[in-house]
Amino acid sequence: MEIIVNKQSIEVEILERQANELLIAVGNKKYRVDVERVENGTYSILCRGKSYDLKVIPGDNKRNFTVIHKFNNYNVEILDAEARYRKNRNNTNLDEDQSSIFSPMPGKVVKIPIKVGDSIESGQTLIIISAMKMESEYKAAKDCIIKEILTTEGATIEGNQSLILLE
Amino acid sequence: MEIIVNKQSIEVEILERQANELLIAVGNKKYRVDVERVENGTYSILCRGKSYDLKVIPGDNKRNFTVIHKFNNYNVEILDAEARYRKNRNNTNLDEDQSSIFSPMPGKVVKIPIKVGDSIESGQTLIIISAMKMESEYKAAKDCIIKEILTTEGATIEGNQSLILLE
Amino acid sequence: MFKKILIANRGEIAVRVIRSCQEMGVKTVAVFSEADRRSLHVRYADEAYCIGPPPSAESYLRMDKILEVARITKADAIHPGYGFLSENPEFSHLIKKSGLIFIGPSEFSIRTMGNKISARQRMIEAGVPVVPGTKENITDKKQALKATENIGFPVMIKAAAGGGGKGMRLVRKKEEVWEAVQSAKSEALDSFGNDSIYVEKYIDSPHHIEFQILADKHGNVIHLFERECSVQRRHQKIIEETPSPLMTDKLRKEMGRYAVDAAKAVNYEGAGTIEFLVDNDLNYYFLEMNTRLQVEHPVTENVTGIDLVKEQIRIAWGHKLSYRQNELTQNGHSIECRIYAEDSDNNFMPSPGLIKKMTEPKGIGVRVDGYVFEGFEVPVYYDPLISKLITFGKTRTEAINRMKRCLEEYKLGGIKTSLHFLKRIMETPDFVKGKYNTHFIDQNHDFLFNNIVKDDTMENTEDMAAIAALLEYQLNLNHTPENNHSSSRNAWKEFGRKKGVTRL
Amino acid sequence: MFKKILIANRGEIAVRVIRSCQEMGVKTVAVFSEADRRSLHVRYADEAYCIGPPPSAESYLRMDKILEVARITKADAIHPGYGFLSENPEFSHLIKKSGLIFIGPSEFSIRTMGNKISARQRMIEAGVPVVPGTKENITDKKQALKATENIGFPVMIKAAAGGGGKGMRLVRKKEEVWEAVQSAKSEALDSFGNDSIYVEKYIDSPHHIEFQILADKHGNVIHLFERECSVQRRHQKIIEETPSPLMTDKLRKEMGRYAVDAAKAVNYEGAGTIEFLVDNDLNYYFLEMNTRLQVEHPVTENVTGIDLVKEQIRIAWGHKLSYRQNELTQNGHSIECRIYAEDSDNNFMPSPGLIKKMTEPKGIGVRVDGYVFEGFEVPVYYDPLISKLITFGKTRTEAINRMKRCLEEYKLGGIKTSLHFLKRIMETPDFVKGKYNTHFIDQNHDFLFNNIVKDDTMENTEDMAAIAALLEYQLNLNHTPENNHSSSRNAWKEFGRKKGVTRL
Repeated sequence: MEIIVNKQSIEVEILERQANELLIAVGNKKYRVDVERVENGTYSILCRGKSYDLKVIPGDNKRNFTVIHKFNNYNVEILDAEARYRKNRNNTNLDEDQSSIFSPMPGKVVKIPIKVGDSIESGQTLIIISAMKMESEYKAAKDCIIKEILTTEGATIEGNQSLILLE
Repeated sequence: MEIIVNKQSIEVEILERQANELLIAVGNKKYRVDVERVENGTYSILCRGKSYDLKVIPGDNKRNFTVIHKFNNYNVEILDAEARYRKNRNNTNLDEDQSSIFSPMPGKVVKIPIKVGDSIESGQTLIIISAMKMESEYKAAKDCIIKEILTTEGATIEGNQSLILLE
Repeated sequence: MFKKILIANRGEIAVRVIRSCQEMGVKTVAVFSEADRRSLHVRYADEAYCIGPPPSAESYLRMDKILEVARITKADAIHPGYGFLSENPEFSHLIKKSGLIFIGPSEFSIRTMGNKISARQRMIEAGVPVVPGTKENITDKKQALKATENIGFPVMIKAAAGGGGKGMRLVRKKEEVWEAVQSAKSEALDSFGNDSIYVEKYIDSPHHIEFQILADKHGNVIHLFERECSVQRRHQKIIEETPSPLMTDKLRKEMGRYAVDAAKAVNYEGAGTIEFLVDNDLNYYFLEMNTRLQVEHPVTENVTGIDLVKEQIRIAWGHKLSYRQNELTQNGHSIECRIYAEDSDNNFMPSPGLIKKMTEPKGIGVRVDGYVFEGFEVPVYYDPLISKLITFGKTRTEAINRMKRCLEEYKLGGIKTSLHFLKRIMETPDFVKGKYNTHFIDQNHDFLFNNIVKDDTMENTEDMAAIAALLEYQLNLNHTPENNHSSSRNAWKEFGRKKGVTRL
Repeated sequence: MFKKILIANRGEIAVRVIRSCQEMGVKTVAVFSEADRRSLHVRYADEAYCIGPPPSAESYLRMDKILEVARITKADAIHPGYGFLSENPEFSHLIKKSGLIFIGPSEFSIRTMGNKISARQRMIEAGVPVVPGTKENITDKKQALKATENIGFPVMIKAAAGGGGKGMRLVRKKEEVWEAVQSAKSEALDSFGNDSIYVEKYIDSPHHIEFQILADKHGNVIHLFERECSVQRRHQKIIEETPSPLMTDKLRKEMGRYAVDAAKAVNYEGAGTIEFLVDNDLNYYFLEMNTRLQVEHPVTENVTGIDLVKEQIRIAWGHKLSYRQNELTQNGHSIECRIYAEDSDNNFMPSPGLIKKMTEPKGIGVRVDGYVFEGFEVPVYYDPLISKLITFGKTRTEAINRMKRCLEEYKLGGIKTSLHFLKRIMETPDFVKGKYNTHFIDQNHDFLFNNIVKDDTMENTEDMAAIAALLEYQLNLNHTPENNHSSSRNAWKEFGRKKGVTRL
C-alpha cells in the first residue's frame, strides 16, 4: 500500500501477522513490531525495545489521519485504489478551489482593502475578518484579478460563506 | 416500557419528542426535559432548570445499565419483551446458580474450613481465597450441604472456576 | 454564607468558579448560549438556563436575561468571571439595585479605573507612579505640542477608553504629533464612542508586571505579590509566571505597597490586579487596573496556597480578609501556559473545531483548568482559550522542566493548538534565563518559528506513524469506526438540534 | 546525571517515577508482565520489555530478568518503586554487583531494618524510643513468662520477620503466653521461613505517624515532617494526611530528630520512612522503617514543594542533599485518598474489571497519580490500587472540602471502587475533628456502613436515571454501540492475544 507521510510517499506492506506481532516492510526497511490498540484510536507499538505511543486522529475522510507522537504531528494519507483514481482524475484542475475566498468560521467583516477589477499579487490582503475575538487577514495565494465581492465591510458572515470571487 | 431502577419497577413512556425536548411520563409524573448526549454514554438532562449529568454504563447485557449521578449509582434494567420472556421462563429456578461456589478472579486457595457432607448454615465461611494481595472469605448464601470440593488448599485457581458444589 | 451563586460566564472560568462554590457548599446556577448546551459549566452546575443565541451580544452580554435567571432561581449573588460583563459598571450597579450581591467591586471603582484619564488622575493623587504624561484630554494642537515637548520623544498617544491597541499611536518626532492626535481621536470615537485622548512617555522594551490585590468591605487591602506577564502575542498574554525573574525583594515591597495604595484610592472591594510597566532599569509605572479576576490568577494561588475565588466570595459576603500582609509568603515557582485553539505557525489564527482525542497531563505539580472534553466542539463565537496548564516547582527551573513534560503529555487531536509553540518558548534561551520583556516573541522570532525541527524524534517514528495509520485504516474498513464522535452525534440526530431548552 | 533509569515496577508508581525522570531529561525503561502490555508505564517509557507471565513471582519479582533488561538497554540505575523488590536486600546487592546503581539504600540498611529484632536493637543503641519489650528471640517458656511479666499485660507477640499481621498474637494474661508464643512461631515459620519472635507492650488505640527522611551518601540526613496514617482497613492505610492533627511543634521537632537518628544508625541512603506508634498521651515508639518510597509520599511533596523521586535520583547519583533542615517548612495541608478497585460495602473485596468510563477531577489543589484509562482492564494479579487522589488546602478544612468535591467529580464506571466510602470518611465527625486513631473504622462502623443514605440527591434523580438509560438503550438498538470498549477489542481480535512481544 502506498502511504504518504508528511508529503513523502512510501510503500508499506504487512508481510506477516501472528497474534499481535507483525512483520512490516516500510520502504526498504523491515520492522518486527508488537502492536496493541490500547484505546480507541491509540496504538502502542513496541519495536526493537522502543515504546511508541501513537494517537491516530481521523481526518476529513477514511484515508486521512493525523498521527500524534510526543510533540510531533504526522499527516498520513493511505493511497488506496479509490484515492489513486480520484487523484488521477483531478490532476488537471487541482487549483480550481482557489477561484474564491471562503470564510472558515462565522465572524464579522472588518475591512475589504480591494475592489472589483483590482489586479492582486500573491500575498496581498483581500479581506480582514474578526472572529473569536481576533482579527485575521486573508491573503491571495497567487496573482489574480478580483471578479466579484459578495459581502461588505461590517457585514456578519457565516462559516463557509463565499466572500470574494477571483479570476 | 417497564423499567426497574434499584429494584423498584416503574413505567416509563416517551409521550412527545421534538428536537432534543422530550415529554416523558415516569410512573404518574410527567417531565419535560431537554436532553443532550454530550459524550459517549454521558447524558446531560435539564429539567425544570435543574442540571443532571448522568453517566450510563453498560451492564452485562443490552438491557442493564448502571447510571452514575454525583455519588449515587442506580442499577437500571429495561424490561423489554425479551427480558419479560426470559424472566417468566426462569421464575421457577431462579436460585439454580447458588448450587456452586465460583471464583470471581484468579488466586490461590488459602483454606477450606469445611469438608464434603458438612451441613452448612447461611453465612458460614466455605473457602478463603488470596487474590490481589488480599484474602477474601466466601460464605454460604443459604443453608446447604457440601456435595463436592473441586480444589485443595494451596491450589492456584483460575477466574470463574467452580470450587465447591452445594446441595 | 450565600446559598446560591449565579455565574455569568462560560468556559474554563465558569467551571473554575463552580468548583470553588462546590467546595464551599454553595449551589450554582449556570447561564449559557445556544452554542454552549454541551459545555462543562452547564453540566457541572446545579441549575442551568439558556439565555440566547450564540453571539455574546445576544446572550452573555444580556444583563436583563441574566438578572431574570437570578430572580427565577433565587440566587443571592452573581460572579462575573473575566471578560463579558465583568468590568461593566452598569452590571455592578444593576445587580446591586436588584437587591443581589455582585461578586466584584462597586460601579464607582469599575468606572474610575475603566477610564484611563480618570484612573491616571486618581493614581497621581494617591502618589502611585504613573508613566509621565498629560492628565487631561488633549483638545487642541498647541496643547498637544506643548505636552509632547514636556514629556520628551518618543511618546504614545492613547485613547482614554482604549484597549487592545486601538486608538494608540507611537510618535517619534514633533512633526508627526498633530496628525497622530487627530487620527487617534477619530479611531477612538469609532471604536469606543469617546474621543478623549492623552499623551504618555513611550517606555521602550517594558516588562509587564502586575500585582494581585484583595480588598474587603472593611477597608483592609493586601497584595499577593506579582505576576510576570511579558510573554505576549498580538498584545495578549500567553505565558505568566510568579515570582517574576526580574523582581527583587525591595522592588516587590515597594510596588506591592503602591498596588495597595492604588486599590485604596478607588475604595476597591474584592480581587483586582494593578498592572505596571517596568523598564530595564527597574523604573515602574502604573499602567491600569483590572477590576476582576485575571485569567492568570492560578499562578498566584499556587505560590500562596490561597483560593482567590473563595476569597472573592467571602469578601462579597462581608467577611474580613482571611490573611494579613505579613502572614503571606511566596513558596516555590509557578508558570501558566494558555492553551489556545489556534494555528501558532500561521499568525495565531483561531482554529475552532471538534476535539477528536484528548489526554491531559497529570501527576506531580500540575493543574489543568479547562472546559473541553473528547467529542466537544470548540465554539467559533468566543475566545479560543481551551485550557490553562499551570505547573508548580520548588524552583523556576523545575517549573519549566515540568511544563515541558506536561506539554508533551497533553494531547489534543482534531484541532490546531498552541501546545507546540509553548514548548518552543520553554526551550528559548532568553526565557530559560528569565531575560525577557514584552518584545520576547519578536526578538526570538527565528528561534520560535524558523528553526523548526522535529522534537526529540525517536528513530523511525515516521514509519511507526505510517504503520499505526494503516492499521487504523484497515480496522475501520472492516468495522464501524468507534471513536468518531461526529458519528455519535449523527446517531443522535433523530433528536434534532436543540430547540426545546427553557429559554428566556 | 544518569542517562537511563530502569523502573522495576508497574502501576501508578512506575508512571510517577517516569514523570520525574522526564522532567530531569533522563530516559526510562519499563519492564512489564504479560498482563500489563496495555498499562500506562509501558506506553510512557522510552523503552519497554516483557519479563514474564502475569504472576509477580514470574515477572516483577524476577531479579535475573530485570538485570538482563538493564544490561541490554544499558540503563545506569534501577528504581524499585514500592512493593515487589523494593525492600529486598538481595536485589540491592545484585544491582551493585552488576556495576549499576540501586536507587535506594544499601543491602545492609535494608537487611537491618527488615528484621524487627535487629531493627529494635539498633534503635535502642541509637537512643530512639521503642515499644518496651524484649531484644532477643524468645526460645523457651521461662524466658517468655519472665519477659511478659516485666513488660506488663497486655502484650503483643510478634514475628521478627513479620508483616501484614502474620505471626502476631495479642496476649492479655499469663496463662495464654506460652501457647501464643508457640503458635506465633509456627505461623512465622510457615510464612517467612523464620521462627524468631519477640514480645512488645501492647499499645492501645495508637496513632500511626511516620516521618519522611532523606539521606545522602555524604552523611547528611534531614526529615520532611510527619504523615498521619491512622485511617486503615485490614491493616492497610487508605487515607493519609500531613500535618497530623495530633502533632505539636515540640513533638514534631523531637520525633523528627529521632527519625534522623534512626536513619543514621543504619547508614541510610535515599528516601525512607520511620514509622512510630503514638498513644493518646503523645508517648511515641519506633515501630519500623520502610526503606523505600511510600505510597503516600505525595502529601509530603504537597506541603514541602519537594519532588521526592527527583531527590532519590540525585542522592543515588551522589549529589549532596538540596536542602538543609532549617530551610524546610510545612505550607498548608494535604490529604491523600487511595482509590481501590474494591467493594467497600462487602468487606473491601477486590473488584477488578474493565473501566468502561472514567473522568478524573481537575482544577485547583488536586493531584491524581494513577495509571488506568477508559477501556483499561484492571488486572487481577496485583494490588487493586487504581489511583491516588491528593488534595491540597491552605487549611485542613479546605483540604477536606476539596477532597469531597474531587471525589464527586471522579467517575469510574464498570468496576466497584472505594470512592463512595472515602467520601463517607470525609464526612465522619471524628475525621472532620481530626480525632481519630487506628481504630477509626471500627469505632465509626455505624456511621460508615449502616447509615447509608443517598448523598445530596436532587429531586427526581432516579427518574432521570431511568430516562437516560432508556434513551441509551434505544440508541443502541438502532446503532452499533460506540462506547463499548470490549467491542473495540473484539474488532481487534484478528490480531489475536499478545504472543509476540520481545520476551526474556
